[in-house]
Amino acid sequence: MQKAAVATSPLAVRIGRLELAYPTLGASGCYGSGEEYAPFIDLSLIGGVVLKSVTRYPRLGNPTPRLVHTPGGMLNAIGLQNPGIEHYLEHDVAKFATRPCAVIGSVAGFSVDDYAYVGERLAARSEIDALEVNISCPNVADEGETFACDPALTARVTAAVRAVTDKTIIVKLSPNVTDIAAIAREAEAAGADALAVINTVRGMSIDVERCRPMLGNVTGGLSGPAIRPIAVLAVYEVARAVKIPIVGQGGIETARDALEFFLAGASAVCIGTANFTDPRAPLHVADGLRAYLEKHGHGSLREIVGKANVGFADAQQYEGDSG
Amino acid sequence: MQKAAVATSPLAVRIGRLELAYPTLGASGCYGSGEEYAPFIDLSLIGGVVLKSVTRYPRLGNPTPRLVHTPGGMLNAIGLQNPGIEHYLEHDVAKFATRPCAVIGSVAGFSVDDYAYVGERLAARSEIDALEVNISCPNVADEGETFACDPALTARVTAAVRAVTDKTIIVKLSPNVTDIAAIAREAEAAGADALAVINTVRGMSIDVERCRPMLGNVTGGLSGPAIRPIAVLAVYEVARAVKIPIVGQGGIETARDALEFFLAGASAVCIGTANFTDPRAPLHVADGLRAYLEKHGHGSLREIVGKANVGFADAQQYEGDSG
Amino acid sequence: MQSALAAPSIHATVVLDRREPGPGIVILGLEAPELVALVKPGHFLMAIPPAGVAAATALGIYEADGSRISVMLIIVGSRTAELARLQPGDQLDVLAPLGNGFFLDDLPKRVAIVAGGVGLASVLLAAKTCVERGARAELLYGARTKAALVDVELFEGVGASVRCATDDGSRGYRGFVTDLLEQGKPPELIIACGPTPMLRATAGKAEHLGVAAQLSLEETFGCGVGACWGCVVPIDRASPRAPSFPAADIHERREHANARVCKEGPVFWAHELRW
Amino acid sequence: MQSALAAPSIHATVVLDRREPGPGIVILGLEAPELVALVKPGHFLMAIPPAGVAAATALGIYEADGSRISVMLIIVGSRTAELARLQPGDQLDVLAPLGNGFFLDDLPKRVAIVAGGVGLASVLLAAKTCVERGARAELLYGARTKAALVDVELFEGVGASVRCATDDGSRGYRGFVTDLLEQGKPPELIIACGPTPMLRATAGKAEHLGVAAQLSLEETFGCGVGACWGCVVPIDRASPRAPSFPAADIHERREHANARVCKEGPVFWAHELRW
Ligand SMILES: Cc1cc2nc3c(=O)[nH]c(=O)nc-3n(C[C@H](O)[C@H](O)[C@H](O)COP(=O)(O)OP(=O)(O)OC[C@H]3O[C@@H](n4cnc5c(N)ncnc54)[C@H](O)[C@@H]3O)c2cc1C
Ligand SMILES: Cc1cc2nc3c(=O)[nH]c(=O)nc-3n(C[C@H](O)[C@H](O)[C@H](O)COP(=O)(O)OP(=O)(O)OC[C@H]3O[C@@H](n4cnc5c(N)ncnc54)[C@H](O)[C@@H]3O)c2cc1C
Ligand SMILES: Cc1cc2nc3c(=O)[nH]c(=O)nc-3n(C[C@H](O)[C@H](O)[C@H](O)COP(=O)(O)O)c2cc1C
Ligand SMILES: Cc1cc2nc3c(=O)[nH]c(=O)nc-3n(C[C@H](O)[C@H](O)[C@H](O)COP(=O)(O)O)c2cc1C
Ligand code: FES
Ligand code: FES
Repeated sequence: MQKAAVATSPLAVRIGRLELAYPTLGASGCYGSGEEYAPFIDLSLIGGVVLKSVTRYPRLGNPTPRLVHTPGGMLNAIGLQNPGIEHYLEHDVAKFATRPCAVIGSVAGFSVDDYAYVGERLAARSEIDALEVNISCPNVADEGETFACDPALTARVTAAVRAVTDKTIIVKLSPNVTDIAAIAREAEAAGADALAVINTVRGMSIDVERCRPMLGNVTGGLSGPAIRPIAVLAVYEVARAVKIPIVGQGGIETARDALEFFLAGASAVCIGTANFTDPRAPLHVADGLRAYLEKHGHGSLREIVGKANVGFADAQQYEGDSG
Repeated sequence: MQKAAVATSPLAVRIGRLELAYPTLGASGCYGSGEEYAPFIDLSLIGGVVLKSVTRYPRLGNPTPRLVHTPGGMLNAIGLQNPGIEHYLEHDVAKFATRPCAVIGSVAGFSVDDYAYVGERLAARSEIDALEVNISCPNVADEGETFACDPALTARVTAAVRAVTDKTIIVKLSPNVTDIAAIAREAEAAGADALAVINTVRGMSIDVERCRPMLGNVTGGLSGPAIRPIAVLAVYEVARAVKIPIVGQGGIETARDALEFFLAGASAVCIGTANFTDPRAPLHVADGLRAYLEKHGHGSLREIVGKANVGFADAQQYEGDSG
Repeated sequence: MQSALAAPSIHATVVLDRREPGPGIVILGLEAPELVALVKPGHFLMAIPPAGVAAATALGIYEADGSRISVMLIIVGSRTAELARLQPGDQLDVLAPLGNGFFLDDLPKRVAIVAGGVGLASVLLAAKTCVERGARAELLYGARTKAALVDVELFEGVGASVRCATDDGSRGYRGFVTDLLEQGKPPELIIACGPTPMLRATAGKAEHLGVAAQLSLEETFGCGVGACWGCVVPIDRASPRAPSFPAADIHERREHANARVCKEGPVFWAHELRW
Repeated sequence: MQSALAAPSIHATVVLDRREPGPGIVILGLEAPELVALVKPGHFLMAIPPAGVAAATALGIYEADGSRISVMLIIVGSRTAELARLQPGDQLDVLAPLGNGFFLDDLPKRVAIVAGGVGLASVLLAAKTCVERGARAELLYGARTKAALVDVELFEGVGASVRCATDDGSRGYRGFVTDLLEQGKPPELIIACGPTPMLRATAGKAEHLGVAAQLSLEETFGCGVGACWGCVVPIDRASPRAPSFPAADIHERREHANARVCKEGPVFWAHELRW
């Protein structure tokens, strides 16, 4: 955390009880634990890193290919490869203490109980400033129905994690639903402090020479600029449905892209795939945001949250709590 | 129609009772009535044109801007501008008789009754070879719930149109749902001869200088290469859920793109946005398909339908009916 | 040069020459023999992106002489930037000629031509035709600053006089170019092409002066050929250019119809617009 | 030149020279003074796309001498095509050096270097080092046809001998390049880089001959820096390069772990792979 900075910077924001000196976060699964990008950018110039999602048990992840590039974006099917929470707590988490930015843990699971168990153990660690709850996983108890696609399951997982920690919890929504606002309301009602909007969009690509899916997992999640209009709309709709802050994401490469999310109602943004194009992207975004605020005479980023969202009643309130 | 050609061409396909000399159609709303593109390509070299959707009453459509370009695609919010079915039948439909390719009418509406009324009047005309049913419209009787997002409404509209015509009806599905396969099954059960997969993906873009949505209608539909992975997956999933043929679409620009759809389970494809890049796109696709079939030693396109879709049991059957 | 005769098609052109008259402005000369004869002042083309990605770009036809036409690019985004990278010898396929040009059949004596930004590209041929047909054509040319005012000599070259306006006063009148319409003897006809605010102001001045004005509009285009209805502008239902639509549905009994800028336009009479 | 010392960073390079040794193959020389000293045989870089669109592209570091490095592009899609358009004077930012190079610390006498396609770019420096360290290095170079065999003289220039194989027999042995491993005196070490099928065949031959083989793998990369876990390959859990993962979950008690090609690799010993 960068408390000192927070007081002064026009780019400082607050997500629940989490203070960020910059509104720019490395997206989960795209940013490792932050250290992978340390050789290329000064991590004290981003708000924080959302760690790769961790599960109760170790996972080998999906067969390769796990990635395929598509027009304006990329499909991925990593399959949540991770060492499992025990090994993670024992060998990895201690290293995060040295990060010069916020460190947000990401919890994934295949049962409500998994989320509660992993969330509790992870949130208990001082190196972890907040939790993101990745609910885009199948619920094995329920014919593999994805948590994020079912309002009731979303509520149960959120409540379960809420019950085990007082740290800020950010519930990450999936765009692969008929009505994302309805899911958002459930998460808010169940105690989420903030919402991450959006996770990847389901898609697939086919190798026409080999006549088979490109990805080892057949289907994957689409990310990158291609999904930006889908993500901006999701933020716009969710911002009208809830009062809690939103961490916008989906195809952000430049400050202009990020501004679409803030104006739609996001209070912070994650940058994922753009790091694969240029690791300096988060810095360019922050610089561009600062320039935009000056040009348009805004004292702080918080002033423009939801500014292009006519039905967005809560911008004022945000300013209140995040002052 | 091009019966003669159909017998011989390896690219000939059949969609319900509709025979197409080429598997490439101009997409609804992107191709006018075909004549707009006649100066640039020989319409006898495409399978057909799906006309702009027509409604019961005339519509002025949405305010401008109606279009905005986004990475790898485009958002549109035309708002179904059309003269209404009466004027359409009186002044426009007769001209379609001269098209050297199939002419597929597109029906839209805001109530089940609208669809039945417009569908019956349009299907009654000899110039119209088949009907596409665009169910991505709000049902005013039902708090504007989109027909395509509700299985029951999808079934009712499909059944209503089925009841008024024996011509081939193609029900066009929306990707903006949690489970497109479930909607597809309803349409099939209600009597659809084929399914068009997919319509545009909901999205929005914000003008960061003017702090307001780019589109006059605020939200719009995303099309173009950006959505191709989403469309390919939708075709893949629908093909496993139904036995009726699929007209694939969403970001097709080249033969390779089109092949992803055929291999996923589509029997024909629509080309929309790609015409805005180069009106020769449908010809390039057909040429590329022919070359691919030769290179891989396939006698006809029908042989590769669903070939990359392990769960696709019906390719044989298609070959049966479309021989 | 009747638009009726100007059947559009796909023309394979080759870049002949390239120059940068101002910052972020590029002029490309294109070898297009068959096209030249078909071009009418105010026509535009759709440039097919060389790399085949993104949509075609609408560009006014700037010059048309011998076997060469030219286009002017103002770089504002990815597509204009890509086209601006073209070099002599490169190929560029275009759909052309498109749209209805200006209405120049019976011209009065004094014609004012108002242009701003890329609008300049669509009025050079109109200026030329006005002069050829015996009218006195004056270009009223506006920009933010001096550096953005380009090719004035080309207009003088075709016999038009030129007055400039800049926002910062770095050249000519300081203020809106449309103010120039009220300075000196009023014209008998106004022709204008440029950003929408400039065109709205022109329409206002024209009405105030009681002078007819032809405006070449800019809208975001999809197809550029009348197929997608993405580029409309509200016009008087009584206008010959209005689509033969019946009055709109019960919910919206308006007196206007939405005409396609790419097909019924891009040139409209100010008085028929209902914007 | 220990990889431990080779701290990667973003290097702003300038294109010095460009040549096309074969159809669809482009070699770009890059001015990168600080980088050269850090480069170890088998290192790669991630090239940041000049236009800023699409992902960075993984490229092997081909040459590294004085203040110049070079990369070899084989155009297979949009990103390689865009990079291939770069001309002398153009800027190119790269993340480098990345990955662990070949293991060349204690070399035997006879080293066979098997290369196919873009794999050639990753083995020239290795050949040079082998010769410098007193080993006899022989390049076994395979391609579909003669025209795709390029820069053989560069390998001869560093003192390596060369044997070629082509699918159509248009140059050298007609058949798989890996067959050459069994023709003549077997090597004591095999180094290989190329398409996965070639690497699998190399691993097979190596096992058959009882010779150790180092394979530089190709996978689709996301980040290229170890952050996304998109580029993995299954390897023996006991390998020093295996991520320190416990046995996988109850559902999949496997004896392998998935290591990142970009971070733990791209070079692996054939015997540690579980592919
Ligand atoms: C009839 C006609 C004739 C024309 N003639 C010419 C001509 O002769 N020469 C010429 O150069 N142009 C001309 N134009 C305009 C030209 O077609 C467009 O400028 C071009 O299509 C822009 O494409 P682009 O990809 O470069 O820019 P785009 O990326 O499409 O951007 C277009 C504009 O929108 C802005 N923008 C995009 N996204 C955002 C956002 N999120 N927030 C705020 N602003 C945003 C950009 O800054 C830019 O100004 C003409 C247009 C028409 C309709
Ligand atoms: C460690 C490492 C080192 C490398 N070194 C080099 C090097 O030195 N030089 C070099 O040129 N490359 C090298 N590569 C490979 C290079 O990174 C890739 O070729 C490049 O990223 C391809 O990007 P692209 O956009 O050009 O092609 P893409 O568009 O990403 O396509 C990649 C491949 O997939 C195929 N493909 C795409 N879509 C389909 C589809 N639907 N059906 C069938 N096939 C399809 C394409 O034909 C192409 O062969 C290296 C890779 C790695 C991992
Ligand atoms: C390779 C890759 C791996 C990802 N892994 C995760 C993950 O483990 N957990 C998660 O919540 N999101 C994951 N995501 C989604 C991203 O965090 C992000 O929400 C999404 O990619 C949209 O942002 P972007 O377009 O900027 O990448 C992953 C994305 C990518 C590209
Ligand atoms: C400008 C525009 C207008 C459209 N209008 C309609 C329409 O009236 N009815 C309809 O069913 N689909 C309409 N569509 C959707 C297309 O028919 C097509 O399904 C979609 O654009 C995906 O294909 P594409 O990516 O090839 O364009 C429209 C699409 C665009 C871009
Ligand atoms: S741009 Fe398609 S109708 Fe004008
Ligand atoms: S490419 Fe991201 S971890 Fe290797």
